[in-house]
Amino acid sequence: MKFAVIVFPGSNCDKDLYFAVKDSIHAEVEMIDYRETSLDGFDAVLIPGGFSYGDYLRSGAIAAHAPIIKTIKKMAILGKPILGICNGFQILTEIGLLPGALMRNRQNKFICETVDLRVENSQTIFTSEYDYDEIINIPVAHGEGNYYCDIATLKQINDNNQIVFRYASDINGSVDNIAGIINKEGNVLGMMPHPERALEEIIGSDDGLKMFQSILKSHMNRVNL
Amino acid sequence: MTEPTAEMIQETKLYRSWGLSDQEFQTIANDILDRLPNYTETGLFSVMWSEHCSYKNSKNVLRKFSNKSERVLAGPGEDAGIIDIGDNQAIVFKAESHNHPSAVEPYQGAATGVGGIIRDIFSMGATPIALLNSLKFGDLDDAHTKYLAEEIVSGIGGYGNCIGIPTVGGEIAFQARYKKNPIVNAMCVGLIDHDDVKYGKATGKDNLIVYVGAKTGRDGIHGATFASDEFTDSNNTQRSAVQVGDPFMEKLLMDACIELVHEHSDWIMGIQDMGAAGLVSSTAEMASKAGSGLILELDNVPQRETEMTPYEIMLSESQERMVLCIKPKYRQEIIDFFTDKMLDAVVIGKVTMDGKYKIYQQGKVVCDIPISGLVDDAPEYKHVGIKPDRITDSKEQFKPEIESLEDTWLKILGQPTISSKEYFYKTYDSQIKANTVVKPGSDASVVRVRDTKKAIAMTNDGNSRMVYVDPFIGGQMAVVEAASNLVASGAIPIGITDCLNYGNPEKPEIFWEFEKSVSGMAMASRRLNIPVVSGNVSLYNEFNEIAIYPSPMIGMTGLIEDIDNVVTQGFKDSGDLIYLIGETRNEFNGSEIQQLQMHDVKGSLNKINMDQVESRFNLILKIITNKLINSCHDLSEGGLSVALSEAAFENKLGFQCEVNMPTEYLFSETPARFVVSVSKDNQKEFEDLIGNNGAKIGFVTDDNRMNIKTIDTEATIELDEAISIWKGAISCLMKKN
Amino acid sequence: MSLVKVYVTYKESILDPQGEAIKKAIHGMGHTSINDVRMGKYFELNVDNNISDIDSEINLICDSLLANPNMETYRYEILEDAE
Amino acid sequence: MSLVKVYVTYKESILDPQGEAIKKAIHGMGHTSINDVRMGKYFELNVDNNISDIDSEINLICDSLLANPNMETYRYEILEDAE
Ligand SMILES: Nc1ncnc2c1ncn2[C@@H]1O[C@H](COP(=O)(O)OP(=O)(O)O)[C@@H](O)[C@H]1O
Ligand SMILES: [Mg+2]
Repeated sequence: MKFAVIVFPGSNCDKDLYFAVKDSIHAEVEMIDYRETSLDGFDAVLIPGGFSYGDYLRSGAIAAHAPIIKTIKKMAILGKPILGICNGFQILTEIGLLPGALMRNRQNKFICETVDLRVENSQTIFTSEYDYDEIINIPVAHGEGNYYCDIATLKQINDNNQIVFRYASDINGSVDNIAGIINKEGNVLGMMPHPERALEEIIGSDDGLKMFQSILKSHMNRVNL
Repeated sequence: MTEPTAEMIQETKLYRSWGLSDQEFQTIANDILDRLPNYTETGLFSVMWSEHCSYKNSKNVLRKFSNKSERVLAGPGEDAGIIDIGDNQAIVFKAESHNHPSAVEPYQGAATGVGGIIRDIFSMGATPIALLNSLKFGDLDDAHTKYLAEEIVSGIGGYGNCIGIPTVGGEIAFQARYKKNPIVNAMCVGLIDHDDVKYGKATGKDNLIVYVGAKTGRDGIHGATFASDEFTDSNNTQRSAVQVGDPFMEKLLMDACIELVHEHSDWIMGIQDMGAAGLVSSTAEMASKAGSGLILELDNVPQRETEMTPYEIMLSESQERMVLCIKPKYRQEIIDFFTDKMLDAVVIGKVTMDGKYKIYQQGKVVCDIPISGLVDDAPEYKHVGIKPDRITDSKEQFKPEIESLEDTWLKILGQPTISSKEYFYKTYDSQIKANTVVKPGSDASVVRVRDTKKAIAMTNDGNSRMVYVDPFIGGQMAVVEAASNLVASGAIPIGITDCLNYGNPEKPEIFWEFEKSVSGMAMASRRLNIPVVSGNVSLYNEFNEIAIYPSPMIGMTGLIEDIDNVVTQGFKDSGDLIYLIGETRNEFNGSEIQQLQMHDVKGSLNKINMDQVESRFNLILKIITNKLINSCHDLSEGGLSVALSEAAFENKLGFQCEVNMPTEYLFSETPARFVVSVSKDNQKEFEDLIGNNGAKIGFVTDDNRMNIKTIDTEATIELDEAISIWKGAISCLMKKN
Repeated sequence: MSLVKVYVTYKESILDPQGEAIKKAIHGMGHTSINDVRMGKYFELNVDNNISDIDSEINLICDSLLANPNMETYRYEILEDAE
Repeated sequence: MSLVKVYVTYKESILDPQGEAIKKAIHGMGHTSINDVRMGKYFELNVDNNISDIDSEINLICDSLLANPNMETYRYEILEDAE
């Protein structure tokens, strides 16, 4: 299985994500420049955290106009797994692959800590190795992670089981404590917490491992079909 | 505007307002140039001879520091010090102060301080792996102080988070003297392979000088002089020296410079950041180090504003800019390399061999002076110190009054200087890069070195109360305390960087504090074989003539050979035995409890037995490498009562202890003591090792209680209550109107 | 050359964390007659006069970049021939 | 109730990194007739009518909180009896 990690100017979790794939599931992974227009040969797309274009204007807003975006949208239509973490999640909402928006944290401050997340949907290609309702320990680090959507959208994503992770308690003001959502088709996941920072006990938690294992396993299952 | 002529400058003594004395001006005219300097030249001399750039008031004192050890690869004089950590790897680190800019524009002042120190690290070719910061504010009962604290902390986070370097530790203290003059010191640590080290040199005739990064504007002109000036209510007009940081630009610049050094080392001769005194300081120093000369063409310097004068271009402190010295044949490759990374790179000059600093604008020579005059001939002043009246030789100690141990204990835990700093450090990304093994909240922060068993421990420390009451011993204590933090985490201390924050050195009492405390730090660092490899001096920290406490900050790094040996301060298991290592004495001068009960600190400090300190550090490191303990915490502000509490808080485990000492000794601040916890299985081996260097004082419990018995009393407090006081104190003060 | 001023604010229904924080600070300073604070973004764009349909161009830029329609609204004014 | 609109911008000579980044993005999208972009802050304050000297109060708030006179300038307008 081959992963692409998209690198925008100002991305800063790109290497973490690269190492995560390499070290946790030993899959092939390549860093892809934001000016590229082809993702041929890749099976999955990872959009890393960071501050693309400094997060100037609004997080993810300027990255949404980079050349690679069109190609990412095509990959989404093809049903390839696309995972956006933190700034990656913000970009996915900015380009409309996921509903809603990420606003400044309610407390108006950046927040970095390791939090409890509840797995709300363990039937996705990203979470199949987790148990439903499992509590996992994953770091967050964001200033604009306050998920917002209007009531109609909220009902929709609830009805479609699109909420994949919730914070166990309110950390940033997100609607319904939402920490991560998936698209209706089930191949595009955006989340604020950083599973790539939770792969080894020595740095605090290895609860992120199952996410990468899920992606690999789902891929293998599809290939073997 | 037409610039004043050389004669007019001499006549009106215009140079005085730029910080040059009559004597200095005469030296320039008579001894160095043999003519009067023109406007631009006077400006260049005035910044290069400012305290900030030339250390003219402090050089003599700084010579006390030792910068040698078997590990030192580069010491002071470079952008940052370099220390060997084995396997052909080294760490590069330095600290820098940004006190004055932060007083004026706290967010940007602090942010650009962080930006500046990061450039010092990557300009050596190193990859930054961690940031720390030392902050000192006024008391949190004042709206302006809260505003400064809030903005300074968000500036530090804003820059560090955006650029993607974890902010892993630091210190924060509060004292009324910092009210209008906060202390903002930032430290950066980088990692490098020996072969990649680059020095800021402009060598080789006809090699080119390349400017990279942000455009030059009129921001921060005379920032270096400004940093060497004191604040009063009335000199608000000076305040044009505000710069806005652009962490996005810096991220591009950092990644590009590191890649250049790694992949195309042969293209470049030298690389240097533009910090204080911008273009002039960076280029003149590069030439001075190489013993060469320079020609600069100002028309080529990228400019953000129109009609900038040579004076403005040379002195601008616009941020996020670098200077390279390159081989001419790679000119196009280098320009293309940076263009691809969204950065402007422009050739602005070349290296000559005549030792001259020649600057042209629109074909005219605007400056022609010897580099050595500018860089090396800066005057050096030897001030004479006078002992301030408050300093006493009396050995009398403050005697705390403790009516209820419970009350005093809880009160101490709720003091801002003691209480958790989480409210602030939670806003820093401490985990990015996924290498942070010990995050903020323990004695030292620990970052692993990927693909090795090694880790680097680091800390910022400097208890200015102790330095205030007794500069020499207080200086020693700063080093001992920083080393204690590292040792407690299992690291061997290997190097020091410092920020020396004081008042106006032209006042004899201030100079005395400065000189004595540096002597103390130098003595301790020599004795413990921890060399001082870089640092920074910030003087004139005064507001309306009242100086801050003498506030040296020690930034110390340590090496952990085997990451499995990392120890943290929190108790791990109920039933583990608790030991206190080191003797507790009747020592309360300068302590937290003195401050709490007297609202002031005074008295003298007892001599520190450095032999004992050294052997104790060795002992702790030995019990850690022998894997005999489950936690280790050094005792600092607040003494044993606070250390035990903090050890309890981390994993919400209580304790039951009995000590053979009077109640007030729980708050004694005798340095170099440790609280460790040991599982029963290791008891025998552990006790054999420590002999009479420590004593068992109790055990860890899981009943939500902290209990202590002394020779005259016994107290129990609820763990939950203590935690909520300790954790909530700062946020409570910050939110109160 | 025209000067275009663009104002972007959160939609009415959305709680504005920055505005809230500022309101608290203002109250802390004793100015309690300030009831409500909203914070937004303000842009000044200098636009060449050779542009054919300035309104449609500005709307496009706002819709696709300066504002996020999920949470923000914008308005703008055009000052023609600003030096 | 009055509505006060406050506009805060960097002084001319101060670097505006956000404005620069936005300009580049706008050019990247093909709108090359936009020459220059500056970004500032915009505030809406709701003020009780019982206030005696609204101008001096607003100036005070701007000088000490909303803008830093070392690098920013501000202007404001007062819309009286806004709803
Ligand atoms: N400004 C800061 N930034 C990040 N971490 C901080 C800051 N101030 C304090 N900390 C963290 O809080 C903890 C306690 O700090 P401190 O009381 O100074 O420890 P010690 O007394 O052991 O030196 C440390 O882990 C330190 O790194
Ligand atoms: Mg400590």
